[in-house]
Amino acid sequence: MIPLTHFLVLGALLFSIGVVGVFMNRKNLIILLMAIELILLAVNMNFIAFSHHLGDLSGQVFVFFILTVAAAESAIGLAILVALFRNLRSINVADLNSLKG
Amino acid sequence: MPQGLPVLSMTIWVPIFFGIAVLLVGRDKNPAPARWIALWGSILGLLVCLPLWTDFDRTAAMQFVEMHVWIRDFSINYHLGVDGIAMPFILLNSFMTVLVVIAHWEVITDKVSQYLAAFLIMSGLVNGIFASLDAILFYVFFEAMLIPMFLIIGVWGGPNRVYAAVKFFLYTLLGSLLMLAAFIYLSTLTNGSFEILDFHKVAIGETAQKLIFLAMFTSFAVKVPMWPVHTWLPDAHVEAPTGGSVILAAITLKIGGYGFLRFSLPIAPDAAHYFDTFMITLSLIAVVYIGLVALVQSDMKKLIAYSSIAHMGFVTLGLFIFAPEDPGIRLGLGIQEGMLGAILQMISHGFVSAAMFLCVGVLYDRVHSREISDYGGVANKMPVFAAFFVFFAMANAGLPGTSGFVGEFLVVLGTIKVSFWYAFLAATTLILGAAYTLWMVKRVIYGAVANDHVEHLKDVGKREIVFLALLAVAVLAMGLYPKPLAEAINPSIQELLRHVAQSKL
Amino acid sequence: MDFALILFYWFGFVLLASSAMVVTLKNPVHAALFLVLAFFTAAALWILLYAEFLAITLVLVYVGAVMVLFLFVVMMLDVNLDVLREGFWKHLPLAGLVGLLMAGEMVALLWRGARGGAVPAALPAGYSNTKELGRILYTDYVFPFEIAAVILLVAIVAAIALTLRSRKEAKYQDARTQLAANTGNRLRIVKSMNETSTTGSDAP
Amino acid sequence: MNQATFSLATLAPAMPEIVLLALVSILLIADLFFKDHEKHLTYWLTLVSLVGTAILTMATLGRPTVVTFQGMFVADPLSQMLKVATLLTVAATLVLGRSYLEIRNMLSGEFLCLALFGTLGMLVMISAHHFITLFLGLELMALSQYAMVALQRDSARATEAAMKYFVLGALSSGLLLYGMSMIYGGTGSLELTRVASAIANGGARNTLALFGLVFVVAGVAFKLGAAPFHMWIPDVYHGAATPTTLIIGAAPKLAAFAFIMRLLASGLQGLSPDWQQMLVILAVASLAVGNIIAIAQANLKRMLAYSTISHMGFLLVGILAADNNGYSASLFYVIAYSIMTLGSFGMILLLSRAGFEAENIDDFKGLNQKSKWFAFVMLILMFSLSGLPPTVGFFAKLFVLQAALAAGYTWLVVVAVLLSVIGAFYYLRIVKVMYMDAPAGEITLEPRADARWMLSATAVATLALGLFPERLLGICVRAITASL
Amino acid sequence: MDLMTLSCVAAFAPLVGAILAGFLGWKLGRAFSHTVTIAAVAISFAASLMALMQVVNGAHLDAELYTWMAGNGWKMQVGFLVDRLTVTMMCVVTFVSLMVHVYTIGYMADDPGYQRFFAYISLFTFSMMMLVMANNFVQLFFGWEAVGLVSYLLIGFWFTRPTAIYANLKAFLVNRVGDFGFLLGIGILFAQFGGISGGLDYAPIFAEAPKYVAKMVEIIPGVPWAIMSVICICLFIGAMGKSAQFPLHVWLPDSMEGPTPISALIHAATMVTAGIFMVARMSPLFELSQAALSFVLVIGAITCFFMALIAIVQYDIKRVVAYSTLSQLGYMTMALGASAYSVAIFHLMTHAFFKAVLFLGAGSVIIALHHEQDMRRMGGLRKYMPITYITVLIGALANAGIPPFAGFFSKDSIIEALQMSHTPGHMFAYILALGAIFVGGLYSFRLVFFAFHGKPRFDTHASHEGHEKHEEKPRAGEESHHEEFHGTPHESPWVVTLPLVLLAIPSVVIGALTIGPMLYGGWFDGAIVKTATMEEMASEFHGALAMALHSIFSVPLWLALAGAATAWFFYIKRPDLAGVARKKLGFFVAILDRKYGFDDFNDWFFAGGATKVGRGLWKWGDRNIIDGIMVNGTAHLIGAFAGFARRMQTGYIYTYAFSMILGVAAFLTFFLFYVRNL
Repeated sequence: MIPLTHFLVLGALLFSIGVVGVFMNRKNLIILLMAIELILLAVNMNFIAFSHHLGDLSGQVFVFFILTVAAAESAIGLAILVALFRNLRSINVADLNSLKG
Repeated sequence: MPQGLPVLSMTIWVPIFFGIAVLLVGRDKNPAPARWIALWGSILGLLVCLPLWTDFDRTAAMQFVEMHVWIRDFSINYHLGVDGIAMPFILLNSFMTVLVVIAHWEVITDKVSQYLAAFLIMSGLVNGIFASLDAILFYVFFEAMLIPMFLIIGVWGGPNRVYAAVKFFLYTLLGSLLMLAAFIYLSTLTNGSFEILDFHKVAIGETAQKLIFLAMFTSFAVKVPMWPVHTWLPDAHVEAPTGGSVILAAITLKIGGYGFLRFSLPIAPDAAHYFDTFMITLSLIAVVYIGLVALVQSDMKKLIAYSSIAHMGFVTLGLFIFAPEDPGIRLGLGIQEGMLGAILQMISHGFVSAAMFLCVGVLYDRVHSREISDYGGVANKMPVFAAFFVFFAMANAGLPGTSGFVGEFLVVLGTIKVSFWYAFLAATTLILGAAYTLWMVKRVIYGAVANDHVEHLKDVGKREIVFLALLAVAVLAMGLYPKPLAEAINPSIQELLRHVAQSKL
Repeated sequence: MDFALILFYWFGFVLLASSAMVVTLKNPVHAALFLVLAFFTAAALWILLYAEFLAITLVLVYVGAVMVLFLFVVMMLDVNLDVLREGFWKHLPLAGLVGLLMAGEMVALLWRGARGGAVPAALPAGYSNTKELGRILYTDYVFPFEIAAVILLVAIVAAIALTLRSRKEAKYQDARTQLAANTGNRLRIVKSMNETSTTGSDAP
Repeated sequence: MNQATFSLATLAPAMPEIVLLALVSILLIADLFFKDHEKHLTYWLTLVSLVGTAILTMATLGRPTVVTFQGMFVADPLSQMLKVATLLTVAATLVLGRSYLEIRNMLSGEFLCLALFGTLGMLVMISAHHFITLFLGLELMALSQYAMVALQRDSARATEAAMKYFVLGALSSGLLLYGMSMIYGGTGSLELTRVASAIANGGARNTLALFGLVFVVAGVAFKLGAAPFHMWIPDVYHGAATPTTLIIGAAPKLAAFAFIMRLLASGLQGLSPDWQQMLVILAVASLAVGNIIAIAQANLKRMLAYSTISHMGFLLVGILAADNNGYSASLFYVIAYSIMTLGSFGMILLLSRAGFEAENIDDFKGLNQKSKWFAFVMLILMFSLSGLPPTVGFFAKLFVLQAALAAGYTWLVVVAVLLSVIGAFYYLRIVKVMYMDAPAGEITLEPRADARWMLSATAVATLALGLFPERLLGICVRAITASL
Repeated sequence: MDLMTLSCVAAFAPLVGAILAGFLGWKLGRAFSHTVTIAAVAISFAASLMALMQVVNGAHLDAELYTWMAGNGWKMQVGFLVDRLTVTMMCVVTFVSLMVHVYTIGYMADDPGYQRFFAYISLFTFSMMMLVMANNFVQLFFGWEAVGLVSYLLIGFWFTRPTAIYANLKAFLVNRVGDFGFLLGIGILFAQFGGISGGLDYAPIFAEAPKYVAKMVEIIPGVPWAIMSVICICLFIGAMGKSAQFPLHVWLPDSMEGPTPISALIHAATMVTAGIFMVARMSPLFELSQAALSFVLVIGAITCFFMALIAIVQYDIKRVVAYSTLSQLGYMTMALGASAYSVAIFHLMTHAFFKAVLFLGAGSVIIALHHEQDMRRMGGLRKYMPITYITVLIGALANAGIPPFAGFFSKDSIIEALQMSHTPGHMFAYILALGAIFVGGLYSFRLVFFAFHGKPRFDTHASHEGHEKHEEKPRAGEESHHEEFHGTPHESPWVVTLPLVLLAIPSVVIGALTIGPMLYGGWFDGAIVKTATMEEMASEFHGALAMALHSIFSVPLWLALAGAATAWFFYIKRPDLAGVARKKLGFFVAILDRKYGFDDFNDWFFAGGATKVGRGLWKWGDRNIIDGIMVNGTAHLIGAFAGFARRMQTGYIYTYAFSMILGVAAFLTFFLFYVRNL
């Protein structure tokens, strides 16, 4: 029987990796998007773990919706990425600095 | 007290109404209608004030009270009323507005309607300041007044006007916001009420009082202005158009003194006593230090501005001298001569400084320079003007028989009761005041004709004689027979003194 | 140390390792593939939690759809990969430090905070996670369900609006516009630039 | 497991959402069949659907609180008034932005549909009663907004802004979700009332709940744009086309306020001692960052963005009082703020023309010469933003500060006040350039009457509410007291 | 007419005249102006005389005209106190004023400022009346400052002359220094008695004062002073300003820039004696403080002697008279210090007449020589203008204190008073007084001989130099003068000589006539306190004639004669020696020429110092520290910080994300570990 804490810690680590991915990656927007997927995955991990240990399905329902939203999100995200690439001819994060100050 | 007519509301809203009217009818092409409407508006504004004088019964009570709920959920009321302290200022303000309108006539040619509207609206707002009995209402007027003044300085001002305007605005805002914080804090003590009179009653702890006092001090000291937060004034005065300077000197500075009387002293008496030495020191610095600074100014307006600061130093001095602690009552008693003197000084300074600024304006309109060195021997070409100028200069130097003397005299009388040396330093104004004022007179009015600007000067016209004469009469009348005014003010002062003598701890 | 625990540790390790690869790898294609691996292991872990339906959905929706989308985009945009690496290690220390801090704190908290969670009640016989989910999804959660639908709709609209472009160079023939044409369209007086100083950029 | 019944009774409370959704769908179809020269019909239809929904919602005003959809959805006075405000704000936004969009032919069906979808998302947020609905509403709003920003496809600036907005937004919803998951784990429920009761009767495992709280607050702070989660705001406001900026800047703040109310005030009220302290820090940081950095801006949109940050700081000052007093004050504040935002961005739209964005402060030079009235409008708005009487901005600040002080945050009030003095400076700058400088280039005003009227209306409202704030304030107080 | 009405008439008639002349004069012309003002002053004089009669018959007035201001517990009023002291002053003032009015018609004959001038001098008469008739300190102060104002205006009457406008500013400021002390004195009085006496009226305060003799105050902590001394010294500082006592005397010589009638009226006869009058009026207070009295005494002595010395080396005829005035004022002050108040007033009166004569005489000479004031360009005038000569001679004799002229009696009484006084330091004063007598004789006769005897030193050429000398006053009138210059001066018109004669007569007789009643006949009973000094002098006094005869055996007379002789020797017998003496005594003379360097010191220390300090405070205090550092400094600081802070907004997504995560991390650390320490 796997204690709840294990899953939570796993989730936490996954989350941290995702977060680090977001702000450590300074070049590739696509990988940025992937890092966000990781974060969501960590969240889902938590929800499922809790819902299992609470014996309450609502957590899993939430995960279901998160997955849906995440899909939509990545669709839009990629669409924006494409639009951006058409303008900048680059997906280099470091090139996105025309707006600053 | 007359029933029926909401006199105070009229004093506030009549000018504002006319201001808006002027704004609406005003055309830059043909400013004449705007001018006449403004003139009649201001005169009407003065007329509706008159009941305040005639029907005012000489007691300490708040009179002409109007009370309407404004914001129920925060128990903020539209609560108006005047006592002997506030009433003279409303008259003064309405009077000055008329003068300013007359004075602008041929002078301002750019955006006339906006100019006049700004003044009329400001006049209404200022009346509101003096008439408010609700702290938030007071604050609303107090702040709103900044907007027209900011524009007046910034739009119709001199070359460095923007700096001056912004400086004026931020200086004042900084102070007043702290005061707002103090109001809100007080309202938490009076469980929600913003009534000034409730503020007077509520008991406040020592630290709280000190903090409240300081918060309000920042606000009113800036307005007065007291050293060392006075530096906005010379800039503002120098840059502002004549009318702006007049209102600044004659009215807005008084708001500071009035604030001390209406808020600082009665709300935080213990703190007031605690800080009295501090206040007196600042006031005396203002008198001596600023007097010396005024001596060396080469710009007439700056000189008068500094002299205003020095004169207002007398006001704060008069307000904050307390007799040494008296075993009978918890705190030392304030000095009635001092307070009376302070108030009279404020009113008189209203007339005198306004007159001085108008005189400078008269010269400026002709030569377009405020530099003393650009003049000399004006008396040769403008004898009538010279007479007025010398007269007002003498009033500024506090010559007996002019209004300038009354306040200073009483303040000195009051101060000397407490300490000889305070009085000694204060009395130096006799010398300094005379020195800087008359030295300017010497350099501007007397002497041989200095240059051909002066050579071609035209003496004052009818319009100018009108407003200068009006002021001269006021100055003389107040100097020769101040009693009626004193009688109107005294009961309120007695009340205030009695109140301030009681600890609120 | 039962079998489930061992599995957990193994999958957990793989999950973390692969996700670490995702954020550190150079080539987005490889990253995407590692992400797929991460999802698979996650799905496996979810099955350990008796969430079969979600596990399957994860695999189907994510690996099947989303990741393919990713790869598709990666392929579509001909990105030159060599510039995408510079100064990666330069930033690692600080970033890594903060990351570790985060992770450390979170773990520490969870370790102490979430001890001895309620032991899940044993599931009744014939319990179907999918059935249960389906039931409440269409009853209790119908409102969110609708909203989710709208969100997907938005995604579609947005994606199309953003990416679909009617190519200017392609010449369609539009009868209506041809008929609507008038002299104004046929003859256009052009101001020569030298006598006008238009503020540029307002040309279509 | 109760069986869901779909009687009209259960649906009625959600009528605005349902109607709006229906209208959007219709619009979506209809737009396809409009000819190019009929495209303005889409615009009018959009307005109709917004205003119609608003009217419909007004009809429900004053109804008692109803929770429906098995606790997913709540219709209470607060939600009703916020919905009306939101719908009208969006409508106003479109009126103001119309010709700007037309000139840049952005007034496409997609844009309007997305705007409506976003609005729907706000409505959902406003009456969410469950973490899931909160989240979904949020995402619905956010996604449409990402798309709308990017919709100006050929503008590098816009797409860059969209990308930033998207990535950071996604990150923030990641944080939010993580927090929710922890709270779920701590309280064992996702429905706000149950969460609240769980915390209230100590059934919660507080460590987890608190742990979650941090992340939730972070997520919320991002949506508001409170420092240090504010950094998306300037870039997105600056990069997006001005009407889009307005759509992002005005109405969503109302929704975000509702979001906070639902999440912190009703859901996690039990943890208020903790989130109060967090909000204090957020508030001070926002006030400082917003007011100070705004001074250094030459671009009006950026400046307003920073001023937004500072205003969110004030909003938080009210909320962190954590009592009805503070909530109603903040509600007043956020409504006042949305009006002022409409006005100030509206002015930018008013002065913009084909190929010219009047987004630099210098573009306002000498406006007074060109148009006394609109210079005055801007003057009123600026002084209102800087919180000077007799404008609504003053009372908004007053009430908020009063609430905070009553809750014992004296020092915070003093800090806020001092920082707003700094703030006053950059608003003054606008007034200065309008009144005291000579015109730099030629100034053209938006020709459309309806936009002009709308703009004037915002100024008039700012002034009127400043003179007579009682009514609105009363509504706010009642809404809050009835709903919490 | 009852006394009140009379007083009102006497006081306000000149005011009316002034107003009419001032506001209508420029329209209705010269004749109107001088008629109306002279009429007014004449009325005033008549009223004064009638008042005198009534007072002699024992009438007495101390009444309020109206209440000027009231607080609770006190009120200040405008009112009249008419007793014998007052009426004496009223008569003197109005009489001299009347004379000067008449004289002016001739003197200012062709001055464009004619009307203005008459307005001013009537206004002055009014102010002076208010001063002397005051029954309370406020009104006293009012009159005090009002005369100062008019003197300011009149000294600067020819306001195109730099010297004139310098002099009037100086006069006003120096007077202000005096008023400064005066005001403080009044303040302390109010602080002490205001509560009890309910205001600042003389009577109650004089009644209260004796109770406070013993009261001490510590103005400087640790140094107890008798309150009365403090009050009296403060008040006397005021007197020092007005009556040009050392060291506040510096303004009087310069005030000669004003037209001569002014010098006669204001700076000799009336205004400068206001201080003397005031102290006499306050005698009940001064009697209570030995310290104050001896202070007064010493100041008076110094002024008397040292100012007399300066008179010797002056060439400007008016300045000679001016310094003699200073010296005479010194006598009066000494008399006050010797608590022989009535003697002081007596000398005040006699001096008013003979000094007026001297000034007007000098004036007449000046007109005759077309505004030539330098005695070196005069001489031998006596055959050209005999009347002037006679009158001036009388004035000189009186001034030198030769019996039986008026000056003799008053001056001799003063010497006597000094001898008998009990005020500490009276012997010091006595010695200086004797010295002054000699010097007095010297300069008086130097003037006479220099101007009227010897061979004429004026001619066309000289007068042209004279013209150049006054280059800086291009006034139409005088120009015309210089055109029509014929080389030989002639006697002045009757409007000039008449007043001379009318004033000369009292200069001769008034002393002998009035000394008896005035000093020893109890004339001033009730107005001025009786003092021991007076008692003793009374015992010595056996009538005017006896006094005159007795003087032959007393030192002062011989000293005076010696002075006269010296003058005769130097300026008639051996005129050449004068120059030699000047050279021999070069250093001494230099000091006198520089007037002991007071002007230089004042200009350098006070004027220069004040402006320097002011400029320093302005530049450093206001401009640099307050504005530069505090105000703009803060603004710039914030601006700079903003400029720096905006760079945090790098534009890079990862920075933004990083800040968000940092925020979360910070919250985690702070709240969960630190605050809640989970």
